[in-house]
Amino acid sequence: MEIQKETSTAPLTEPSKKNTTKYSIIKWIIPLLKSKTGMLGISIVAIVCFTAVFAPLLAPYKPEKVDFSAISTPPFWMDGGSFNHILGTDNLGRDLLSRIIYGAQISLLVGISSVGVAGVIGVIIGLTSGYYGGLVDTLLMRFVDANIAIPSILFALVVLGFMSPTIITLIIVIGVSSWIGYARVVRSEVLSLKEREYVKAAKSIGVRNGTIMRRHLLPNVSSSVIVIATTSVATTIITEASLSFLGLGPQAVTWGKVLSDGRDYLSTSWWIATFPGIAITITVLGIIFLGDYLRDMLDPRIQE
Amino acid sequence: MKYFLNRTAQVIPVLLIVSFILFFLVHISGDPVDIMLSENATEEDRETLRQSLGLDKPFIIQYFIFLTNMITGDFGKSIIYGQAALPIVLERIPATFELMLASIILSTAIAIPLGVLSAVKRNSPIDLLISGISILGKAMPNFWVGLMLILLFSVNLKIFPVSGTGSVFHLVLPAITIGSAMAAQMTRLLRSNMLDVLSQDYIRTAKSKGVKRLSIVYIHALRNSLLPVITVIALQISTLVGGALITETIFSWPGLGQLTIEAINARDMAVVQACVITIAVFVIIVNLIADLIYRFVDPRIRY
Amino acid sequence: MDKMENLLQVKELKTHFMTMNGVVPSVNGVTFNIKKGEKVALVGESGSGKSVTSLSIMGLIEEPGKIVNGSIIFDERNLVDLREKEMEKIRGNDIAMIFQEPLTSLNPLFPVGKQIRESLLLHQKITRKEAKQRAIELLKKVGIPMPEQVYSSYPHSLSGGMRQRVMIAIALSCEPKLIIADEPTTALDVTIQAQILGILNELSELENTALLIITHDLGVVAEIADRVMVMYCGQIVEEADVFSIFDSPLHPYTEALLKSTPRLNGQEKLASIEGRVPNPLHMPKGCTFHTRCPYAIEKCSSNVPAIQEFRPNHHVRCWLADEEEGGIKIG
Amino acid sequence: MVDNNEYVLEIKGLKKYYKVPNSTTKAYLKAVDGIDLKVRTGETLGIVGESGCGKSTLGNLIVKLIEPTQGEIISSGINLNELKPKQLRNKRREMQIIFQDPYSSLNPRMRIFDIIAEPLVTHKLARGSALKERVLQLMEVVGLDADYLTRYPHEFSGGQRQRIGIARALALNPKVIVCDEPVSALDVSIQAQILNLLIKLQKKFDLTLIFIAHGIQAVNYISDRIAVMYLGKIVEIAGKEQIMNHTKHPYTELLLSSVPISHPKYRNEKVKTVINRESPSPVNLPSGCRFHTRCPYANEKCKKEDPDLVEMKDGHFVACHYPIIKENR
Repeated sequence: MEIQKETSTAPLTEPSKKNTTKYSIIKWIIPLLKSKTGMLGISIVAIVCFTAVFAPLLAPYKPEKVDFSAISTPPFWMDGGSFNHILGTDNLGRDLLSRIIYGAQISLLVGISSVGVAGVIGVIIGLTSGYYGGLVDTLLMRFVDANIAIPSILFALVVLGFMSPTIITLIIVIGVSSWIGYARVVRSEVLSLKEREYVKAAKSIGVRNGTIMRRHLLPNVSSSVIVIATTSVATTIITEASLSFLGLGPQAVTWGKVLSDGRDYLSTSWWIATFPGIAITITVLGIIFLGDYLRDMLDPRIQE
Repeated sequence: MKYFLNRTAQVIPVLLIVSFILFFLVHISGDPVDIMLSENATEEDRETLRQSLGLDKPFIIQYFIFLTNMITGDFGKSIIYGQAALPIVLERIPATFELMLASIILSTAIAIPLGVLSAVKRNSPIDLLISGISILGKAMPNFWVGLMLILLFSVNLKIFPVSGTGSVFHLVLPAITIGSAMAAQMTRLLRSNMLDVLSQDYIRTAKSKGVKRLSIVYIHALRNSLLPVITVIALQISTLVGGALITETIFSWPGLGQLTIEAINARDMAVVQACVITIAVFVIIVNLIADLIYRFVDPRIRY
Repeated sequence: MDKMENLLQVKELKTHFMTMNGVVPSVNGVTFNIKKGEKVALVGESGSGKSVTSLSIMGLIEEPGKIVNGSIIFDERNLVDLREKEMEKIRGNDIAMIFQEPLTSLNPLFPVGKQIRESLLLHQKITRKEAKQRAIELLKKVGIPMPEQVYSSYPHSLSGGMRQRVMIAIALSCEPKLIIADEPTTALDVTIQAQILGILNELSELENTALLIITHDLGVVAEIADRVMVMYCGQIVEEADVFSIFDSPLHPYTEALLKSTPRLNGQEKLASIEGRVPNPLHMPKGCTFHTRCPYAIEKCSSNVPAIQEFRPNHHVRCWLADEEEGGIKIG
Repeated sequence: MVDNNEYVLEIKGLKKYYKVPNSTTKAYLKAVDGIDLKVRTGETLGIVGESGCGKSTLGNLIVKLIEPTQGEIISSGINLNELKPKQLRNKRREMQIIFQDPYSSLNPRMRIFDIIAEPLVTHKLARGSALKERVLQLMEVVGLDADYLTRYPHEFSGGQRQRIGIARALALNPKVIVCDEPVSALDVSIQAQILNLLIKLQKKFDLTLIFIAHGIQAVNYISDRIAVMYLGKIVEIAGKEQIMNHTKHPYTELLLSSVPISHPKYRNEKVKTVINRESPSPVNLPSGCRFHTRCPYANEKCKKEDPDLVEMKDGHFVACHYPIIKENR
């Protein structure tokens, strides 16, 4: 007998005569305008990206410029503060606003690149291990367990502790320590997708395995990958900041570095540690909102 | 019981991988002799030390030596403390354990009522508020939360001590620091699980029996929605330990985390290795326990 | 038949769902009665609104759905106006429900005994011990071997048929006046389906419980129902006793349903209903079936037919039945 | 004795066992447990059985979606087990499958054109305008509007999706199509549409259909011969008329008597063979005849010896120690 679920299989709309591609763009924009958090997320991310790209134009000072005449100037609204240094200066008289603006560059660069590294490794391994199973799969699962056993930040700390921390090593280390997350999700999705009848149909037609993975599996895991990638940019920004905070970050102006500079002056110059943290929080918030929005939009259950 | 043994047996390959990764990292990270000897040591001195450490042997042999030493608990001598590394590390466990336990209890106590409330009053102002706070909790970097708590409660209000250990008051700020992110995550998770469970068929059955709304939430739905939370807590332990690394440093909490950072900064290989392995074993044990609890609570898995 | 015998009177019931894309009129003006001890079948395809009708009676319509019009009189009380608290006392006690998927309809974390006992303890003044005794008796009644053992088993360890028996035991526990069974056999194998239908039929007769059985399967209807209501697009299009429906259906939809169901006793070509159920957001004007109806005339696409008694106790919603003498000629 | 033209497909001793996960002892789920079957060219063979009887596994084995644990499938004289991967890919053109769930059988990210064209592209049978023409022709054959060419699956109803799946299966001009519960997920009125379409196509293209379903009514409507499966084995196989009117196996009898009546007037006439036992699990098969736990006629012999599938009458095979001998039910 047929299995009925009345509410879920409500009859579908007659296919409209509209052009499908045009239709899908509208389908994307309207909910975006409707979703307040989605709009907020996109705006924040856009602003941060803009700031990072045009940092030299936006920042009032060079981030490293030391000004001994203005050591530990408070933000402008406090006594002794001035509009010369809107958010104040640190213990060496460096302009905090400029440092935060430049910090966005490294944070985003590290965030996005390491996610790229992790994503590519993770998706390839996840696809093959989920599709073929066997030895690759067994190995992957053990790696997943090992990955859970060592906190990724500990892994990064150990590696960076013994190597010179440059931006490149940072990107590679964070990327390598987080690929397993993608592999795990892609693997489990592939495990269920490969039982879908359209994959079986492709097999019964005689489509090659490589083509099945490329044509039938990859597009259908892409939405989850995009969602994880978005949220891991957020996690990575925090990880990078933590590493810099512990003094194991690259020799550059990053949010974590600026924040840790303020750690020792917490009782006297609270703003040094506070503002970079706010910058991180707002950026991460924006990315989380964007990720949530993408998840809702790309959720195949909603799409179907 | 059979399952337990099986599950414990699975731990061994994981530890092998962990130890291998660790060994590999140490191996590629540079010549330990450089760190151990002063710069003006002769080439001869270096060679003798290298031989005594077994560094002239092939990679894989070195790994097996490392492994056998590790199994016997011999990680070598600490540079900072000048004594065997493992006891130093083990000594630190209670402090970290205390901190973790406090933060888990704290975050659970916050997350369960908030998550339930949020799901039951879905889309109401309360739900929006709770969701907002929990997203914020997820977005704030752990260490920064710690600093801000110090700024607020220790520097300005002078309620809690800045750092150190000794009393319950010392525990409060670090526990909040580590627990806040976890509480945020748990609240979000519980809310979505709860919403999912509330739309299940068996909830409809309970309603059709005439069960009252409150009983449906607390008797029928809560238990079912807490199940996946157990798994997530277990998976989060790793992140929690990661958070402890930094938090302990900020609050000078004399636990494993602080020791690890200290050892990394001092390039104290023996202690670093011992710390990593200890943390790995700790996380694995917690996961094992969570797994057993899960099997005990869920009759679908319990045979 | 005396009107006083009516146990349930549904009048002009409209349950609409306010979705993102517009209002879906899942139930759009449904009127029917169920008498004490009567077995009534509500037949329709997916999307016809039959399940929403049953959930409306139970007061289990959730956001974004809402009963926008009509009354549901049960035991001289209008259920639509009742407060949640009063409704809770009726559910499970006076009206009980059985669902399609017995596995998902039972809480996986509780033993089945506890789930049967729960409604007993809620609605009757008995001790836990008595409730347990009663639950075991109920399990025995629905034909479960070793009821004491099953009492403390979890749903996942039972087979599909056993789980549905447990659901029936829960429904019967407080000796309700009406049991609503929503596709109770759809998820089961044929041989088990026959068993479940047998139990349902036997026990409702034994206890003189009225039964509203919701199904898409005319075979189930033929097996069990006294009276049949056929639903299409949120409305009842035909209502009559089971023999009239099978022997002389008046509505073209009922006729087509009967002809498109494969049977065992050799049959020529199956007639199929062309096209498909219209989109609930864009219901056709006039009769909702006219887009698929082979007999449709001009009037059907413009004017909505009313349901009327064409023969004694045989109601139909069709212009053709109205205009031509003897209704549609059935081949 | 075997004539290559007569049988398009021969199955010998086919078995498929699955290891039960998480079990510490070596338990196997015997989904298909020794099946011998010959499928005649151009016939429609119905396979009927309850859930868990292994009928879908059998379908998947026939089109080589899964590897058998044991046994052979011989298609037009070629043993599929002996084929190299490349040869198998070519052989797949002869055997296609239609699935139950019209929602998961189409890749949601592909347009209808690409879905139907995929088999043709894979085997490099057509390209460019010839490809488009062939796809349009297939769509017409299954009754789909040419306008739908560039639409995505989610824009279609269950019935239409099933038509797309049928068009895809027809694209390679197969000899055999396995239909795995093709109508069970559809509404009654749509079921009839698809059944009639399958009958039409079978005649038009001289197809051999293997129609797998749990509803014996639909199987009866479409098939020439019917095989009844129970717990991984065929218990009875014969022409449709034989199965319906001269039932030999007690399980077939139970299955037939469980079918809901077609008219309320049969209520009292119906012989009720209601057996309050449920099917055992395919992991723990009963000893002897696997139906003996539910069989009203079972005796000691049935508990010990597993009956073979033997021919009773021309073409009527039964696996039972005590087949029902009753003329005209």
